[in-house]
Amino acid sequence: EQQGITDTEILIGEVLPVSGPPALLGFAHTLGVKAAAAEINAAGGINGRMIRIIVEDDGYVNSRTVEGVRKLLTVHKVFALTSLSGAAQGLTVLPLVRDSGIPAISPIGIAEELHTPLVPNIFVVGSTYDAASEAIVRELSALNPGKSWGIIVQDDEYGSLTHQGFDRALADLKFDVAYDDKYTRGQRDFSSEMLRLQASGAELFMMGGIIAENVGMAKELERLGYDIPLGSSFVGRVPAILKLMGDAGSNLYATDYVVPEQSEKGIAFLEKLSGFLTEDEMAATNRYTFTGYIAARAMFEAISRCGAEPTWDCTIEKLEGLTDFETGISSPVSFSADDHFARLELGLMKANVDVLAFEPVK
Amino acid sequence: MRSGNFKQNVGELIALTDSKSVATWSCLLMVALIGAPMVLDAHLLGLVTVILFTLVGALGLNILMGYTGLVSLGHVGFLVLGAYGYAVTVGIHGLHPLLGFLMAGIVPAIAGVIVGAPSLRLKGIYLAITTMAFAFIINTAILEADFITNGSSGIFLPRPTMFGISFKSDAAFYWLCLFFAVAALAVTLNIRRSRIGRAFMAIRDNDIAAQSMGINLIAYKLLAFVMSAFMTGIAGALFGVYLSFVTVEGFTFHLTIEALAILVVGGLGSALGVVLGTILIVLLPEITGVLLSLTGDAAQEVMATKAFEVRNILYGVIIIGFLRFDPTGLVGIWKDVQRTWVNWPLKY
Amino acid sequence: MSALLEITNLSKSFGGIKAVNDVSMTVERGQICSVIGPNGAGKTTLFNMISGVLRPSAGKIIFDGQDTTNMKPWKYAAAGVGRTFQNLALFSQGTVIENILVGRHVHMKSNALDAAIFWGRARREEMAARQRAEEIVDFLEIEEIRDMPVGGLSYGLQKRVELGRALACDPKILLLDEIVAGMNHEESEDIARFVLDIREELGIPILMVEHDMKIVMDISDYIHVINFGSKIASGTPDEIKANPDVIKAYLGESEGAAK
Amino acid sequence: MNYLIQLTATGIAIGAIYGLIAMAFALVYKSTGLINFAQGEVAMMVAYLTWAFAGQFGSGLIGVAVFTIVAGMVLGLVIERLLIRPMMGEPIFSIVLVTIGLAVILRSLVLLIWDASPHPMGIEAASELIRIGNLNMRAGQVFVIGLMGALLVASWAFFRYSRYGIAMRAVADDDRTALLMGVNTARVQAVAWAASSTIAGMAGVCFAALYDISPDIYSIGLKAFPAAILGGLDAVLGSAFGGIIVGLIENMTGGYMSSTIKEISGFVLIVGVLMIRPSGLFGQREIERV
Amino acid sequence: MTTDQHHSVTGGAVKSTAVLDDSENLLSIRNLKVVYNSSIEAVRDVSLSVSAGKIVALLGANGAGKSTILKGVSGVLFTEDGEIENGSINFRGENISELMPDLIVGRGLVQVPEGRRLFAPLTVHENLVMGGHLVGSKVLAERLEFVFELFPRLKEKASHISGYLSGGEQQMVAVGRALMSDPKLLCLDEPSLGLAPQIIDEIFKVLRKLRDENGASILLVEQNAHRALEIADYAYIMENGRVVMDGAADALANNRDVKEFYLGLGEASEGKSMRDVKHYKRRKRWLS
Ligand SMILES: Nc1ncnc2c1ncn2[C@@H]1O[C@H](COP(=O)(O)OP(=O)(O)OP(=O)(O)O)[C@@H](O)[C@H]1O
Ligand SMILES: Nc1ncnc2c1ncn2[C@@H]1O[C@H](COP(=O)(O)OP(=O)(O)OP(=O)(O)O)[C@@H](O)[C@H]1O
Ligand SMILES: CC(C)C[C@H](N)C(=O)O
Ligand SMILES: [Mg+2]
Ligand SMILES: [Mg+2]
Repeated sequence: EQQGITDTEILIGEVLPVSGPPALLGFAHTLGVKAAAAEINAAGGINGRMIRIIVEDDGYVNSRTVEGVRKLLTVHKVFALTSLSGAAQGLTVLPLVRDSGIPAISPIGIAEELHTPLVPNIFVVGSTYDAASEAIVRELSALNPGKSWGIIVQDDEYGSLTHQGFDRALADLKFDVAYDDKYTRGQRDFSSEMLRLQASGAELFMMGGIIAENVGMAKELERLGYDIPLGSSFVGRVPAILKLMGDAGSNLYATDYVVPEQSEKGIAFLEKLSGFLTEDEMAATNRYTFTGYIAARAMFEAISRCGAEPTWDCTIEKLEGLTDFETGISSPVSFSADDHFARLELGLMKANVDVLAFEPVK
Repeated sequence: MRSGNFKQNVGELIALTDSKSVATWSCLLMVALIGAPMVLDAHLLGLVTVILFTLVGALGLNILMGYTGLVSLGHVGFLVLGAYGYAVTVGIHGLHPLLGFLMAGIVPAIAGVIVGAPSLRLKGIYLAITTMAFAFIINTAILEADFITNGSSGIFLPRPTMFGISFKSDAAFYWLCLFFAVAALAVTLNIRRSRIGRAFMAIRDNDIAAQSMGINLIAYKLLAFVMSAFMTGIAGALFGVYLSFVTVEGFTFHLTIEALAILVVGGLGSALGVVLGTILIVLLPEITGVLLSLTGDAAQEVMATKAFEVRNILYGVIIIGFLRFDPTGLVGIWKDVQRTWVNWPLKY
Repeated sequence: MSALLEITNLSKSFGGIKAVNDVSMTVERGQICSVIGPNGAGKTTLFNMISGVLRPSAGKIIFDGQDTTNMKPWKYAAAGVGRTFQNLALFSQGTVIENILVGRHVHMKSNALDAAIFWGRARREEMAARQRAEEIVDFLEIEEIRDMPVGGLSYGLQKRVELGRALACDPKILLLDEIVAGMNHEESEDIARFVLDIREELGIPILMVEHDMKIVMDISDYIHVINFGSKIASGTPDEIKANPDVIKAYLGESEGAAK
Repeated sequence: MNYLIQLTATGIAIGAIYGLIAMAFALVYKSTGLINFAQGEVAMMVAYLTWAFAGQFGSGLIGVAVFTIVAGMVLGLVIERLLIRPMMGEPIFSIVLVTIGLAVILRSLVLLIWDASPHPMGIEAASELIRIGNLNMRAGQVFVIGLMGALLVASWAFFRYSRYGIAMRAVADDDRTALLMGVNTARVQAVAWAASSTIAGMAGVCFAALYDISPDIYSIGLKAFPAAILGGLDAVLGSAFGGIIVGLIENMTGGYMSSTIKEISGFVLIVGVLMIRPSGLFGQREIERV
Repeated sequence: MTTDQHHSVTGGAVKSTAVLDDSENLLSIRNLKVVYNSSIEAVRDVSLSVSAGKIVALLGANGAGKSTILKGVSGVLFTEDGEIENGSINFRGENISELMPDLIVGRGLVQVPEGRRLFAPLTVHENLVMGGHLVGSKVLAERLEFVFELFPRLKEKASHISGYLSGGEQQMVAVGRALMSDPKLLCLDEPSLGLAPQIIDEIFKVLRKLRDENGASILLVEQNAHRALEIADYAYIMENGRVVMDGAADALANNRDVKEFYLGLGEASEGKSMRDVKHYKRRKRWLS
């Protein structure tokens, strides 16, 4: 008799930031999971059992993530986890989750340690930050051959991974790097940095910030009247960023493994969501809604494949058996017994400041 | 009130407590604490564990701020150094955890000397700001020195195994924290009733007079910093082990504020106050959670996603409420309650 | 043998003000010696230099055969200089007994480690110190307030605690800065008695600053008068009482020989 | 050369914002001996209120300005009346902790009423580009520098010429005795809080107008606090200069060395300065006398 | 248990406290009881009155409760966690025991607190200005002159940081500061504390002058009973929080006990040097 399952219900837990700096990312994620659950429940639930989601907020603070997971495991006694919060947080709870043996899937925090070496009960879906930044650098270099680069990254894991990706592309393409710096998390004023960038004469710029930082940089460049293509990772690829940048964002590129809102697939998906979410909730959706949806669907699929009496082991086994699982908003999801990381294909997209959304770049 | 006249000998005068009931109660409490893991569920046990290692850190800060009157806004710096002192020793180099805890104390202690140096010239808030600066600088330093610290990647910390005992299980780790907490408390109380503690107190209340009484301000202020940093460092190590993963991001300025809150809510300069304060501040999020769950479902709906904000507001309100109710802190309230029992349960 | 305290050409100036100007004086062993002078004459400053609170701008202090002029401030207590402060300088949050125990500091050796364990040396020392403190408490007749925080005590009582704290250092000399200020006649008499006892029973010589002429004239063996930082007279009480300069500069008609 | 001018100009601009908040810190400290740990949060709150106001009634500059001032004053008075005054005569630490509690509340209130995502402040005028010589500045940057200057002169005159200024310092030193002098300490404090919150509020609005509004802009308080200390917490003018200096230093290190040390450069500077001047550049050293 | 132990010297005294007529008295305190930390009884059932144009002295041993009474009158007890448990304080016919301190000062009742309590970081001049906080700037200037005449030394030091002044100088500032607002009732807590005899002469001259010329009324807490009884019209003696004796100053000055314990002139110690004071519990106590 597995915890988190009654005759009528399946309890799914998530821990993530619905408060604190990345709250709008975490909240958007919960919407995706909520929609996925609603969709399944509407269709009669998982073999007759309704899905109930319990969200533990960690405010993006590691110690609270630990508390949250403990609570989900021992107090709420959930059956599975569909988020382990951010990368740093995910690492923090790694041992706890591993030892518990509960099936967990992590779409937001994508750290290597979560899948290599393989952790029996943890699955990761999406793409790594280094892969993302490598991709964007390659793409932009391809679009602007022979141009020199500038890069600035955040002084945390996310930043160093972004830089790793950049370095891989550099090793291969051998463009020259005019500007390379690192800023402290939470910085708002980038006047001196951007001035240096301009002085360095870099012709392409990799912005290693998340949201506010990238906005700050773009606006500063606008003030300096220095208009060059800006690369950014998917982490902060949300409508808000475009709203904030205004015209400064007109030259902003990004790579992501979920389809941009301004594509048929994207539009169709949002259309579907609006069936399950309220007006306000729709307004709060962004790419993390997409990723959350993918993760949740994959998890639910595995559970349902276990039939009448799902168990943790069965669910894990079915997840490992998941191949080319289609959600329609990304490349197919596939896990295997010796690889719990479903790498989704990254696509290049460009900001459209008029509709405040990203659209694919041919 | 009970004046010393009834004492049989001087020994009793300097004893930690002079009431039978206190002794017995303390013992009972001890037993209860040791037995706790048998009865508490994982979540509660986790909370008590947090209380215990938080207590170690709070007592550390208390020595500096409560006893010696040197304000520190950078204590999270010592905490993070302690965590890394342990993590680097055990997590990276795989050395013996005991050595890890030693480093967790010594590294911050050394930093304590450096941070303490200004305290010979600076007073009050001006000193506080330099300690705050130190905390920020330490963060950057750790991030930059990635050849030692893994920089921003952080360090994994397995639960230690010492003298054949594995502290992997939550219960075992709880006992480890209990041990450190009790030790820290004992040390604090002993310091307070010894010449060292009195020297601290003298410096706090009137440093010029203290100097004329033969107290070497330089030496003792630094000593206060060192002891404080050492204890806090140990707490940091335990915190790190509890998180099982150490990054600078795990140690925000917020922790300093919490520590401050613990001391003041508890009652500045009183070990008992620190204990009470720690319990309250650590449990506060839980308490607010419970308070919320009492509200009707309607309210729950509204707060579905805003629950955390509401809880935080309650958090602030409760802290303020306490200070309004009794500005001398919980220990003040306690004293009122216990007026009839002088010196209960701890003299200082 | 030489004088216990020997001050030569001592001066101290703050910015422009010369608070103490080229003062020389000696205190013999076993003597009760007073320094009097108008407000702002520099008496407290003089005390502050003797007890190491302030560095002299010029001059020399020989105490008990040792040149203490530029000694580290916290070494004076060990050297045997005990003092009370004009504006109360107690450890206000500590209890009376704790304040007195602080006085024992220099006579204890236990280090942080001993203290932390509080066994063996530390414990023995504490007991000894406590013993001594209790004696002082009895001597000063402040048993009832032993365990009260000094902050709440009335002015006069706080003065007494300060005296006790100074005594606890077992000083070779005791500097009393306006110890009876704020006491009524009866209490002053008690203090006077204590002072005399301290000299007779404990054999500690005393250097005191006082504005209460009755006590000064009655119990001091020798008096120094300073005005505007400079010494203007010194001698036995009777000489001083009769000294017109002193009457003019300080005593005024009501206290002077006129009376 | 132009590079240096650019750095200086932007440095002063951000420094002016720090400076304003530093002034707010100093005002409260000077009149109550308190450090208001909620200073940044107050600034944020006023910014949000103003944002909401602008959203409702349009972002006419006059309207916004007036509202900001009113909001700041009211907020300050409310805080003083509800939280600070009842604590009068209590241990200083307790009161400081009350302000910390306030900080927590304000932060959460913002998240509760509005949301966690950043928004454009919606004051277009602020981001207008103004060309001065051969450097572009945002109108907001120029404005905040001017505002700073104006307030400097004003407060200088206040503490120089008004008896109220003296009363403030007296209350800060010993409110009990101030009472005995017939000073209505409560009112003095109320005025100080109102003024402080207003100034902080202005800073908050300017910051938000330049760098967008989001629930983490309270952290400028954390930046301005050291600035205040650098200038000398008991010197309102000094602390303002402290802000400018920190702003400049940050930009210089950021512009000539690296962004990594930029964030700590302010702190390093402060530690250095305090070693030489233990009460800040313009602060009054405390009296030690026995 | 008060009246029977209440010794009166001038037959009128007892009556005078018994039938206090508040209207004729500037200040009249009735059955005042003050408790600190809701535990320590500092003042118990004290009644005393100050009539206009008179100097009333309040004598008593350390810890008797003198300062506490003044704190109560000025309404600052709450700052020390002390409170008036019962009794009333009437100033010019109005009960002020509930008023905030600044209002009390506004009514013309000013006190010089024990231990000076200057604003250490402020200059002497600024301290004095604070004293005149409630008076118009023109009056302020006059008062300033007046005080500087009184204490020329303060004029020299006007621009000095008061915290660095000598003890006595600080006392002068404290007294001067209180005089700045030209009060109707001046309460002084041990003004002679730490002053050189000459200065004490000065200050008491000033007090006398204030009464005789400015018609000021003064409540004077003193340890220096000599000086106090010299200039006072009426005096109270406190012990353990109670008034144990009161009467016209001259009458008290000739009372045997007062002579011995407060003036040091009793037969026991007539003109004898402190050297010969015996050291044994010879305290006579009215209570106990
Ligand atoms: N730390 C200081 N800084 C500046 N001036 C000082 C300082 N200490 C004392 N003074 C000045 O030096 C002079 C002497 O002060 P001191 O306290 O020695 O006088 P005193 O003789 O003790 O007077 P009193 O009898 O009133 O206590 C005074 O004018 C005082 O203003
Ligand atoms: N803040 C306080 N808290 C607690 N007890 C106090 C406080 N202030 C005074 N007391 C107590 O009240 C009693 C009267 O004190 P008070 O200061 O009025 O005496 P006093 O007559 O002024 O003595 P002195 O002549 O020494 O100034 C004393 O026993 C004192 O211990
Ligand atoms: C910003 C966060 C919500 C997610 C981010 N990818 C992280 O790992 O921290
Ligand atoms: Mg003096
Ligand atoms: Mg008194």
